[in-house]
Amino acid sequence: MTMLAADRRERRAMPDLSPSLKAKLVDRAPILIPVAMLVLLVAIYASLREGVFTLDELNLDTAAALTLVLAATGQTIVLLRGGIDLSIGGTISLGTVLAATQFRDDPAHVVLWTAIILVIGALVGVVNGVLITALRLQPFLVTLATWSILSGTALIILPIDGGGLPAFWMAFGSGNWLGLSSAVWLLAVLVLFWVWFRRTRLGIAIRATGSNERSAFLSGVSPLGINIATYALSGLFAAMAALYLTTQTGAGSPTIGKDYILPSVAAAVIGGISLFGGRGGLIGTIIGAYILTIIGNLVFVLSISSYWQPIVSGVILLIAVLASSIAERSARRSLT
Amino acid sequence: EGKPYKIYLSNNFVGNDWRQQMERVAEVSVKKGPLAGRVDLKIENVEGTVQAQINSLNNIIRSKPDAILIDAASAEALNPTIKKACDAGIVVISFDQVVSEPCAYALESDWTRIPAVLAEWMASQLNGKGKVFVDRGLAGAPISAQLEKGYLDVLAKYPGIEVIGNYNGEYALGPEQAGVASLLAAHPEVDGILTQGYGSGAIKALQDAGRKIVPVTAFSYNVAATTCAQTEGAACILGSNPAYLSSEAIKLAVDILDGKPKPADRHILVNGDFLATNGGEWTSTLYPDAVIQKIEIGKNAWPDRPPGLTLPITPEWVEITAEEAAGG
Amino acid sequence: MTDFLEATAVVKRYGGIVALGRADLSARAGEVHALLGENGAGKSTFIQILAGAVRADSGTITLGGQAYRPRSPEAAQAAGVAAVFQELSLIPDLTVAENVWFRHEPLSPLGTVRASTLNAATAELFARYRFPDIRPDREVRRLTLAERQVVEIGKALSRDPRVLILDEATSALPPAETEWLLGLARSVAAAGTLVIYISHRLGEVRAIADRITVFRNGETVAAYETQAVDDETIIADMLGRRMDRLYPPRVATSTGRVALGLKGFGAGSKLSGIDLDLKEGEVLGVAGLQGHGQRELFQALFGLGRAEGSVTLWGKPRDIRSPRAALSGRDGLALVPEDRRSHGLMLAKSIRENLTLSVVRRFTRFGLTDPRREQALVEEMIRTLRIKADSPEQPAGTLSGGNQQKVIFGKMLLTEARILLLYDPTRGIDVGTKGEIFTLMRRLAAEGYAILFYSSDLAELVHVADRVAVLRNGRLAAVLEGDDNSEHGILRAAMIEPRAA
Amino acid sequence: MINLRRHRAILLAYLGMLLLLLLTSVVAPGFLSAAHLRSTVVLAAFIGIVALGQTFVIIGGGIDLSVPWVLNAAAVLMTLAAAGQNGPLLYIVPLLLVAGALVGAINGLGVALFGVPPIIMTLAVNVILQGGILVFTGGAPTATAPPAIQFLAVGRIAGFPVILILWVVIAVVATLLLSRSAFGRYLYAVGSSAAVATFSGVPTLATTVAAYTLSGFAAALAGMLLTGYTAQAYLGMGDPYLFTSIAAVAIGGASILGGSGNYIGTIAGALVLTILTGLLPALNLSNGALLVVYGVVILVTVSLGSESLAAFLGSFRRARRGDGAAS
Ligand SMILES: Nc1ncnc2c1ncn2[C@@H]1O[C@H](COP(=O)(O)OP(=O)(O)OP(=O)(O)O)[C@@H](O)[C@H]1O
Ligand SMILES: Nc1ncnc2c1ncn2[C@@H]1O[C@H](COP(=O)(O)OP(=O)(O)OP(=O)(O)O)[C@@H](O)[C@H]1O
Ligand SMILES: O[C@@H]1[C@@H](O)[C@H](O)OC[C@H]1O
Ligand SMILES: [Mg+2]
Ligand SMILES: [Mg+2]
Repeated sequence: MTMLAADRRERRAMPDLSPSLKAKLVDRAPILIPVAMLVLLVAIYASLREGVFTLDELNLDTAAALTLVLAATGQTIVLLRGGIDLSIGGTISLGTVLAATQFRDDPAHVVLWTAIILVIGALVGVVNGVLITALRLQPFLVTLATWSILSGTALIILPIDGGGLPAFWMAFGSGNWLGLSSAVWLLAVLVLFWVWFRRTRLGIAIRATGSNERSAFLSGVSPLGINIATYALSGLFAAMAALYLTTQTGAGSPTIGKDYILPSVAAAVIGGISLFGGRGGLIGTIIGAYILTIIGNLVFVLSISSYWQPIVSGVILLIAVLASSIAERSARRSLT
Repeated sequence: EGKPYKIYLSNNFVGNDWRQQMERVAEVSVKKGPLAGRVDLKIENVEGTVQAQINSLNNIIRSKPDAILIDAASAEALNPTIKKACDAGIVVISFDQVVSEPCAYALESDWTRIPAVLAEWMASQLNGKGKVFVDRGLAGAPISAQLEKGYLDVLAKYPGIEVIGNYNGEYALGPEQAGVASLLAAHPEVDGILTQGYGSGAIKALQDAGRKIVPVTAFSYNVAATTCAQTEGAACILGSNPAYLSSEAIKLAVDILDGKPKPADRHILVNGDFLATNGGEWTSTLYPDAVIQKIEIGKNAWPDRPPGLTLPITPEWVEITAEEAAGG
Repeated sequence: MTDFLEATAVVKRYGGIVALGRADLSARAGEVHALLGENGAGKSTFIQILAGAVRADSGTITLGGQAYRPRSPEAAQAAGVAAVFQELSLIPDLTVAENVWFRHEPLSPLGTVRASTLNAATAELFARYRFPDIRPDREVRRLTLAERQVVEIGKALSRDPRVLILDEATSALPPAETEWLLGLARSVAAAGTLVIYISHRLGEVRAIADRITVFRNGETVAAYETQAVDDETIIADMLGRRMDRLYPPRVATSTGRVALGLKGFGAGSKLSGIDLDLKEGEVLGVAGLQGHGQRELFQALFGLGRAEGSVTLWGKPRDIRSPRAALSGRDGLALVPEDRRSHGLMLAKSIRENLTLSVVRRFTRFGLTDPRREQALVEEMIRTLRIKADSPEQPAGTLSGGNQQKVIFGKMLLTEARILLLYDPTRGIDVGTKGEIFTLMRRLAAEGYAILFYSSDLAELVHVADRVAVLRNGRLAAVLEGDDNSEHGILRAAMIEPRAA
Repeated sequence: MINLRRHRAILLAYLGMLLLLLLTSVVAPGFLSAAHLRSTVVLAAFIGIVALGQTFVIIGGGIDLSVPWVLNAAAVLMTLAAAGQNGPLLYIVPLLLVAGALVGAINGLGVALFGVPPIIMTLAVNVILQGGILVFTGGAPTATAPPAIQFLAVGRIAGFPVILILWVVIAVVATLLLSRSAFGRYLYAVGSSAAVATFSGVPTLATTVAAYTLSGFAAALAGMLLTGYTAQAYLGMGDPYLFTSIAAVAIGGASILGGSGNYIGTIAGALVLTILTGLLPALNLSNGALLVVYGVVILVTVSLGSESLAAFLGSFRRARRGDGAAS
């Protein structure tokens, strides 16, 4: 069956008739389109609010988006592989709970527990990867189960929101260097990581496996190895998301992780990643996360009466995605 | 006294009847009565996540309001953001689902007193002896834990009462009914059910399973009151968590902004009356001052009004009608 | 004395299906060793075992005197075995260069793969082996099947293998590229590599193979020195029976009535100004050098992509905007597509579901499908085309390559359309079945079908088509018939400008 | 033989379901009582009906995240419009079923015609519906379900739950559609490979739109029926059905990526999830422990259907047999 599941991405692709120069542009469409969407939204936003083009705005929005960005980074890697990871919900909850209950006011201790939390996140991913490969189960089901197990563990450790984080930890979260908040710096590091990672052998292999599993296998990619690596990275980034989240909330929250599952997928998909694997990248996902954040800001400054708020945010999202989908379609059609 | 105060209400969740009544009542209470024209109220709803409420609060803080009222997604996780608001000179009042940040007021029902009275009532119904189910509410929610603890602490004083089952009612009818139904299948005998929700779901589960109706504790929704009043043999007590907590929060904010003396304690408890099928006949020894009304059709139970209406409807300082509370 | 590669009594079963019953093969370093057998004989299974993609149930293999039992493709590559897989092993979303070096990319000091390095290395590799012109930075997704096959060859060569396996590597290649590959295989062998060569084109085998091993039903039935054996014997070994001839006699059956009429037909920038009539009872061949509009012609006729000009079917003007519109029953058109894995087959679905997908209406009564009618259609096709399968419920993806192609052919036949667009329909099909398909094509023509026929094998066009339309730069360069319809004639028309008319 | 192989995942899902039921009855004998089995079936039916649409959509290679609020909207609007009376149901129910179907059709068009990723399309529609209901009702608390709906949801005919009868009918129709209709064939084809389907003349657009339409229809139906269970509609009643409907389909053996699965499997999935949720309260565990158990049980149940577990056990058996023969 594994063999038959291969080719997914290729088989879904619509007949590609005649390549040409415009092809390059269309190939870049998955990233260009969210970029255009973001530009448009920011333009509207800026026309409604003062000071949108300031560092303050950047700092605030980045802090607001960063937990989602980190969660969605792991999800992006998994989606590129052609899988899905629901367990990040559990890992994030557990991560915040461990941080809030274990961190003490001693930096060395905090470093130790930060490492432990990151290792736990990665180990969760290893377990997911092994189960998915060894039992040949759908990622959806395996990670649904591990999500539940991890959430339960978080609730056992801390039944309701609570605990506390050391002052210096919180100070880092709201810190500012050279006018840029810690969130912006972290984001910069993340982008650097991605620029590096996507060109590593592992990065290429993950994308390749999502693009065509059978071909990747025939080319020497180990199914077990790639799944372990993919889900471990996802777990690792979920743990990072949890750690960053605690700098914003100052507490452990045993149920908070579920809030990031669907949005992490949504951010990636808005950013141009296909659920069938193989195409797209983190930059799109980051833009997707910003789009979701900016929509929230927009709805606020539009000063919409309360019940209309969800409608308006849904409609903005729909129009943006619809417009870009149509643009991409017609671009692809005009390719003759 | 010139310009109206700019006050934001940040609500983390709109998906139930209580929250909607809460918002409607807030809007009504700045349109008439003593606060008419004094408040420019803006309601911001977010879709249930801590992150969304943090982001929304940040937006609110940037627009420099006089006060922010918060029905919070988390008792802890909003604290750093709330601290920011306080530091910016904004009056912050958390209500209903309150926060622990000391700079913000916390206006809520008395979650110690309510479960204590309810459990005490149950014990008296059972004459100190029997088997009960206890609703645990929603996993991870602080109020759920408080209510459960409140129930258990009182029940522990009655050695004859045994908690034989727990379920998560999640403050929704479906889960309450399904949860009780499962427990009924597992346990041939049960003598009382302490819910955190509607109670009517528990009664319906008893009826569906063909069991006798046992005493039930619940909260004062219209559906709970009417079900108790209309069901043959039902015995109930309903605690109240008034939806007009929002109005009270607005009032408090205006008072503070007006420069009236601030409350001594950041914690402010609002007590609504209890409703019971045997109201008037039974009094609490733990809280002798607790008012316990008798459930009566037409007085505090209205079969022709929406089942999700929360009682009591109006605070004392402004008259809110049932129609206004029910909206529509 | 043992040979460089010795495989003895190799067995592979899939559940109840015996893919290899008892396969032996013995081959020397520095030779081109052909592996022959009819569709489903187990050739690809055997090479997948060599390539580490499948593990044998039993049997022994030695390579260079050492026991060889690769646990994974990676292990096989490490042992110096590289394969061009029949199904190809390319990643559609990576570039040509990324595919060629996949899993052994040259790394920068930061552990990254630099596009420029990769492209340069690919260009160098391609130049060394005189590859046809393919840009290293193109995404494989956008390549034609023939181009992909070429890239797959580059990918295998990039490993500098001790054993190079070519599993039907020429099946989609046009004549010029085929010549190139044959030369390449010879020169690689001359440099000491063992080349295992699988093909259903006996001519190629004869041209390059030093030795031949023949499989039948998963077992080795014969091994020869190439010069010591004639084609008839090989074919008899493969099929277990003798075959009188490959090509049926060509009896002109055209009625003159125009089945498919094209005026000023074109598609995008690749095809324009085609005036052509396909007659009832005729097999009209289509030829041209690679990339001169043949694919576009077939696809545009089938309603894929935008077309210009006028089209008549059986005398009536028709505007075909989608395959669905093309597949309009007896008066419509049906297509055997170029890319069977992406466009022809649902690999995870059964043979039955694949065969009948386009004709569900044929066995639907009162809104419900009738399994017995369906079964009858399916069994008829399996019989007619000799599809080798365990049962009609076997997933199409587990069929041998040739049998997959037969399913696609059968699927097209079931549509009952009387205008058939056959794009390389015999690709990967063994000689025995090929002969039957040609016979079938001529019979259908005699029954009044009209067939447009492209083949990457010129000989097929020459022997089966009544006329051959040659395309050059997206235009009709010539229509050849009679004595002009020869390989030489076609190539000349495809390459040389005609005298001004 | 062949069919057994093909449907092993489903058989094993049912096996898992039975094991779970047995386990449950060990924990609490009352679980096998007619009354509780009946109430389990009723609860499973709601999941089963929502998951009907989800099954079609997922087989076609999509996903429908709009079911919570299609369900909720139908429930709220039905109770409000009927105001506890049976009479108006005659036109309200068909109207709302059509409305649900229409929302589904919009999802389908967004996905198939405009190429919006299903996750985003249906997520946005869900949010819009949620807000729409709040605006439309002005947040008015909801009314009581009419008696006829309550009869459909929890009533009995000759001891059988009415909804079970309804569910069986739905299951038969769904199974016929999937296995014996042209639409079913087309759906599997679109989910397996949109390109192959197009090349084969499958009406891919209509097929996709039809699947989402059916999902909207099913969610609306489930919503109205669900009000009969709780006797009233309430906001948020659809939320639990998002993940459960998808999980039921997945546990039933369908690939989340499309092209495979069937409704018989989904039924097993719905039953597994319902029995499990029913079992948990009887275990008297803490909230955290419950979630851990839930996850472990899901994992074990789906592992039963796993090919490689079966292959592993098979090879183990074969090996033992081989040993025996040798000695
Ligand atoms: N197309 C594919 N994509 C990804 N992984 C694959 C693919 N085909 C096979 N695999 C994996 O590669 C490994 C080896 O596959 P292979 O078919 O050779 O197994 P095998 O030798 O028959 O042994 P086993 O039955 O234990 O898997 C298996 O773990 C399988 O999961
Ligand atoms: N995964 C599988 N499951 C079941 N049967 C298989 C599988 N893989 C191969 N087979 C069967 O094994 C047999 C040998 O197939 P193989 O692909 O080796 O043939 P081949 O000689 O390469 O044929 P062709 O010339 O058509 O490429 C076929 O009958 C095929 O259906
Ligand atoms: O306080 C609770 C409120 O927050 C919730 O939304 O509905 C039920 C109330 O008891
Ligand atoms: Mg082969
Ligand atoms: Mg195997």
